[in-house]
Amino acid sequence: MFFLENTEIVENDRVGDGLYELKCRAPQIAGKGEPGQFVHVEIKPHQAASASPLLRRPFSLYGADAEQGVISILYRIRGLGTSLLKEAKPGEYLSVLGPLGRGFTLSGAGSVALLVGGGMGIAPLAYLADRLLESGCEVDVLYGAETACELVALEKLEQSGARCHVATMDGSRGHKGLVTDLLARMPAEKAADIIYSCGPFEMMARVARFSKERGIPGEVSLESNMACGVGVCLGCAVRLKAGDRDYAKVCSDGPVFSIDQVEFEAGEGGRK
Amino acid sequence: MFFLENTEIVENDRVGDGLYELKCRAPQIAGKGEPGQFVHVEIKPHQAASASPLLRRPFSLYGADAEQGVISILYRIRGLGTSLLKEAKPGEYLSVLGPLGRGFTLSGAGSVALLVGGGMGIAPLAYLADRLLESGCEVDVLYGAETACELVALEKLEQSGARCHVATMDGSRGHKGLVTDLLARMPAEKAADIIYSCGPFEMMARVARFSKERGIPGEVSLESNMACGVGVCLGCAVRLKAGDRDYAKVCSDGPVFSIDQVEFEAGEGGRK
Amino acid sequence: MNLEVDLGGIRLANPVVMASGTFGYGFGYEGLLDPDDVGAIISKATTREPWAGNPPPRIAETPCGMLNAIGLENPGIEAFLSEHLPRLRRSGAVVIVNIAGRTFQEYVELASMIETGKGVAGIEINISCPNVDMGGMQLGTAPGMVSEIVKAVKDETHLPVMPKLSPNVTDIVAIAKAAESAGADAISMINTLQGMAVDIETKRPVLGNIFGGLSGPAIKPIALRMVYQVYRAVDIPILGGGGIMSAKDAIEFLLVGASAVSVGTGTFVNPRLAMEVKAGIEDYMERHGHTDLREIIGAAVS
Amino acid sequence: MNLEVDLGGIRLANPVVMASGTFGYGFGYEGLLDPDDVGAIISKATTREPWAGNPPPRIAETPCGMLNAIGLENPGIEAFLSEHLPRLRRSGAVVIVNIAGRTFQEYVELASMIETGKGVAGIEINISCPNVDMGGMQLGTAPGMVSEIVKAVKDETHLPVMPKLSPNVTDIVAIAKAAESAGADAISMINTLQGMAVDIETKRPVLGNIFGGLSGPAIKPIALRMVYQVYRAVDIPILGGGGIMSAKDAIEFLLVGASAVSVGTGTFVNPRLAMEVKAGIEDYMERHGHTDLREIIGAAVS
Ligand SMILES: Cc1cc2nc3c(=O)[nH]c(=O)nc-3n(C[C@H](O)[C@H](O)[C@H](O)COP(=O)(O)OP(=O)(O)OC[C@H]3O[C@@H](n4cnc5c(N)ncnc54)[C@H](O)[C@@H]3O)c2cc1C
Ligand SMILES: Cc1cc2nc3c(=O)[nH]c(=O)nc-3n(C[C@H](O)[C@H](O)[C@H](O)COP(=O)(O)OP(=O)(O)OC[C@H]3O[C@@H](n4cnc5c(N)ncnc54)[C@H](O)[C@@H]3O)c2cc1C
Ligand SMILES: Cc1cc2nc3c(=O)[nH]c(=O)nc-3n(C[C@H](O)[C@H](O)[C@H](O)COP(=O)(O)O)c2cc1C
Ligand SMILES: Cc1cc2nc3c(=O)[nH]c(=O)nc-3n(C[C@H](O)[C@H](O)[C@H](O)COP(=O)(O)O)c2cc1C
Ligand code: FES
Ligand code: FES
Repeated sequence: MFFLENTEIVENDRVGDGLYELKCRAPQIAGKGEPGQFVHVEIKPHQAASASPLLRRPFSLYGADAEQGVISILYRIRGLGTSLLKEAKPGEYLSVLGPLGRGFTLSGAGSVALLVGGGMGIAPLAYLADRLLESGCEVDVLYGAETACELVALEKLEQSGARCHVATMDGSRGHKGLVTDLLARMPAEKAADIIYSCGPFEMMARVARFSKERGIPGEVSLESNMACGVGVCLGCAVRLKAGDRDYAKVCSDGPVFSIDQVEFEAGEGGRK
Repeated sequence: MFFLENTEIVENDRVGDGLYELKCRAPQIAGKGEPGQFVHVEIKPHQAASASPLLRRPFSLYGADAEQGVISILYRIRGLGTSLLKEAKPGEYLSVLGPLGRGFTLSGAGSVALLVGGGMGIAPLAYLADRLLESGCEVDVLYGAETACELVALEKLEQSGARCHVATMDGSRGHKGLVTDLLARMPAEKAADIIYSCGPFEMMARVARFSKERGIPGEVSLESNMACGVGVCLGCAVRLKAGDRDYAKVCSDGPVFSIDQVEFEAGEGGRK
Repeated sequence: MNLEVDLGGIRLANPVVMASGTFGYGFGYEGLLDPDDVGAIISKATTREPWAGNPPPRIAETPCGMLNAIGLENPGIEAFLSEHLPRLRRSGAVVIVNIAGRTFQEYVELASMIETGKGVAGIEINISCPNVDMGGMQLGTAPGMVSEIVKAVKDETHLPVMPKLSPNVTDIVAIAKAAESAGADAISMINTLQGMAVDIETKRPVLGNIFGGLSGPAIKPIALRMVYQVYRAVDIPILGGGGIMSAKDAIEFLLVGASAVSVGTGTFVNPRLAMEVKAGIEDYMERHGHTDLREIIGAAVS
Repeated sequence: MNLEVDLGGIRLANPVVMASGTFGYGFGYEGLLDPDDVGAIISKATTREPWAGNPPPRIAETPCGMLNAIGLENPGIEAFLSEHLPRLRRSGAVVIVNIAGRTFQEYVELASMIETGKGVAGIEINISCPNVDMGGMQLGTAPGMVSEIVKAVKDETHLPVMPKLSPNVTDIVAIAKAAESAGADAISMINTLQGMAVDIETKRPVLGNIFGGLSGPAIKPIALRMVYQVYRAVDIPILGGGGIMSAKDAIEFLLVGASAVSVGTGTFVNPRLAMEVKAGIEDYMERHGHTDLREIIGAAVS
């Protein structure tokens, strides 16, 4: 069940270098959207009939406040769509389709969840952390970025009560190096009951290895170019395992998949 | 001689229903632009790399202040390009090519000029009136519109010292009916030394008839779809007379043509 | 206002049809667009056996267009008839089945299986699948081949048959005429134009399949031209589309001779597009004083 | 950094070429783009006798593209050689002359007249003019016809000869191969795709000529695909273009096998585009550690 809402922009602020957070009034989506689900956003400068950019752009829910009827996304400027999106002003309207896809399976109260995110991968995890904490889980977040000022979700995560462990490639904050280096520092026994991860392919591959070694189940969120976002066009296909005959649809079978459904070892190309 | 200037928008205000006036800092164009010449404006929302709208849009100079280095255009919302142009904010930049084309021939000091304009056709005429008055001509303007609130250049014209005679289709101001009805009211002898006209085809056709009957020379400004605006693509061709083998280029042979160069009697299609 | 049209024996309550491959099996947009509100639904191309489709990436955006290289991923005709068709029928939708084959024989088998299945209004023959070879030549690009396939399918079914033409040809009119002579009841056009995209950073084609089919507003001028040309040359009705994003676009197709219009890529952008197109056509007809859709079909063709 | 390329015997200091019909005779953008800064200038199509061109409107904008139906308006070869060519030569530009004919004989005459004219670097044969008929079939769409024209022109001149291919064909590779076998020194591609636009208020085609040629970003995916296919099939160099609006677009064409790139519609939007494309190619090569343009030509073709 999803909705097409013409949403009013409440906020669209620069939160870091090339990073923006957008909030808009989408009561139906806010009431339904689960962590790991995404919204498909139409980007039309000034709502004009321009067909460029043509397709909607998918963004993970970074937050959904059912009471306020407001959802948020966290996005990085990549190309035409995001460059134009950042210019949209509060008071303007955006057509948003969502919530779409299969989100994370929330683990039960009392369990310990380990969230590993890099770059924009933190967006769905930050929302997930919120919900896990609300429902009484303990949450460790391993959060990686190029440099300290890209750790734009850190404050939100810390405020919500998650234990944050930071890595930056330039060492400007936390561990200097890969966020997955931090995995080795996790207690050998019962590092967590469940792992959730979203971010660059190589990062998730390492998380998957860790999950297997430690025997901790987990979930990852994948990306893929999308057209429809709702499962009709078959454009977002990924082969989960190198040997698979069939493809999975990131938009409707995912974007969240069980970590052992996905084969990372063959490399990103290997699964094609 | 023309320029490509990246101009800062100084003003972009609604001046009537679907009517806007844009001023931008284009010192080189402002220093050179003559009445009847036009500028070719690139419309890129937020300067993004969107190819829609693709082509530049031509607009007559409505004013050019060489001292301030500012030019202005008066435009009506038509389609995609003008809808997006109206959203451009002061401080943003527009790429403007100009001044282009052949403008009006300014008549000498002491002569009496009759300007007949309808709709957006008033834009080049208002600038022309300014320059004629500066150089010591007397100026009568016959100014037509659908309704009073579309007479957006009237104040500017009156302030500059032109004698304005107004016609509106709904009679909300001045004569009720066509602006060309006012031609009949012009003194039978020496109504003017020269006539200048810009506006709908039918209006110019009547002005041309008047010019012929009275033996007063004149000039008209034509429109045509344009690509390059500088004479290289041959896209803006018009056949001036029904019998002509060759076409004239509105962008570089015009947009201003001598009134007797153009055959209006065969109708707009007749010249094709 | 009469929006009904007869598309070669397929009766449509309104002229707006969901293009094959862009509306799945009719339920992807549940809640936003009801299968029985549109003129007809053309199902995703169905083949004799299940097909896995092409390696990803399958989608790339281009200026005012998109490339797709789905590669006809589908569960095969048996699954379609047993799982998807019954559900679609229950919705009350008019269903046109799009079929694709690698061989003559496959088309024939598909047609006969659909004939016996119940509740299908017509067959759209996908003779324009960009990634399938037949006898060394690309399918659907030679009049003789199109004619043979249409004949074979017609022999096998009583349902209206509508070949879907590829625009990747020198002479679309020759192909349309061949289809008409072979007994086609209507013509569907256009399918996608073959194109590609390149990633300059990786120095590789963007699509896993290298080539893909271009759809969306970018191709509209080409589609309009082809419909115009074919309308002048054949007497059977045309289902026209390619880049329709608004009622205005759809009306352009009607004016150059399409009896009905197909909406594809536009639905991805605006899931409610088909209904807005229908409403916009009504507005236009009212504004121009028309009471029957037939008054505007082909009105711009001289 | 070496940006020089050899386009079938035409030496270009850099790979950016002004496409025929979009830069007039080289001086329309005086002050903004100097004729001798670009790799070469291809003059507007020239015919044996002066042509008046098509009735207006000749231009229509479409999504991310434009249609033109200029109809080869030009002053004829004699005026070109006596008036425009000398001026262009004085500027120091590399000049390629685009010729178009209605008959075989016209091509032959044009070629021989240019051979004797001085200062021309090569001939581009416009075999893809959308509005000219020859023997009932559209020119440039049949390999045999292309082959004959190329041969006839080659026989008449010592200058490098480069046919400009029409994309409105089923099999661009067959045409390119025919041109190569006939002795073409290089291949230019693509010309415009035939399209049309409709005004729903007047219910008439927008263009006076009804049909026009589609250019601009909309056609880039099709152009890239065709260059890729032809690069794999022929050994002569390719001048590639269609929708180039930036250095990135140009690099895409180089990667799929173009030795040089042509900028057309893009100049109307950004008169300085050619220079920006040149600079952007240099930046890209530096960033990717290339010192010679040849290192990237065809790099994305497998
Ligand atoms: C399920 C999902 C969730 C996502 N969540 C986020 C998020 O929370 N924050 C964020 O910044 N980004 C997220 N992305 C990536 C985001 O969709 C792209 O960055 C965005 O589409 C780029 O658009 P553009 O026009 O700026 O870039 P361009 O490169 O100009 O886009 C061109 C085309 O490629 C597609 N595209 C480009 N990059 C990607 C990509 N990585 N994934 C999918 N399609 C892509 C675009 O949708 C578009 O069709 C997510 C992607 C998916 C699939
Ligand atoms: C020399 C000249 C001077 C002009 N001066 C003015 C002026 O001062 N004020 C003003 O409001 N308008 C003026 N126009 C008309 C103005 O150019 C068009 O209204 C504008 O291009 C419409 O763009 P759009 O994207 O909003 O409309 P769309 O209809 O979306 O435009 C689509 C395409 O058609 C072209 N087009 C549409 N209408 C016209 C037209 N009337 N003339 C030329 N091309 C057109 C556009 O340039 C574009 O390529 C002038 C036109 C010319 C040729
Ligand atoms: C993702 C996608 C999948 C498609 N699948 C099919 C298909 O299975 N069979 C078919 O005949 N056409 C298929 N098409 C072509 C469309 O039905 C339509 O003819 C084409 O996209 C042009 O119309 P549009 O611009 O409105 O999308 C597909 C198009 C897209 C974009
Ligand atoms: C206005 C215009 C006029 C053209 N005239 C010619 C011509 O005379 N001869 C020719 O071979 N191509 C002509 N072309 C085609 C261009 O040279 C070019 O091949 C085509 O436009 C595709 O490139 P583009 O998208 O960069 O414009 C013309 C194109 C345009 C837009
Ligand atoms: S994006 Fe269309 S099926 Fe996933
Ligand atoms: S607009 Fe190009 S010649 Fe006039």
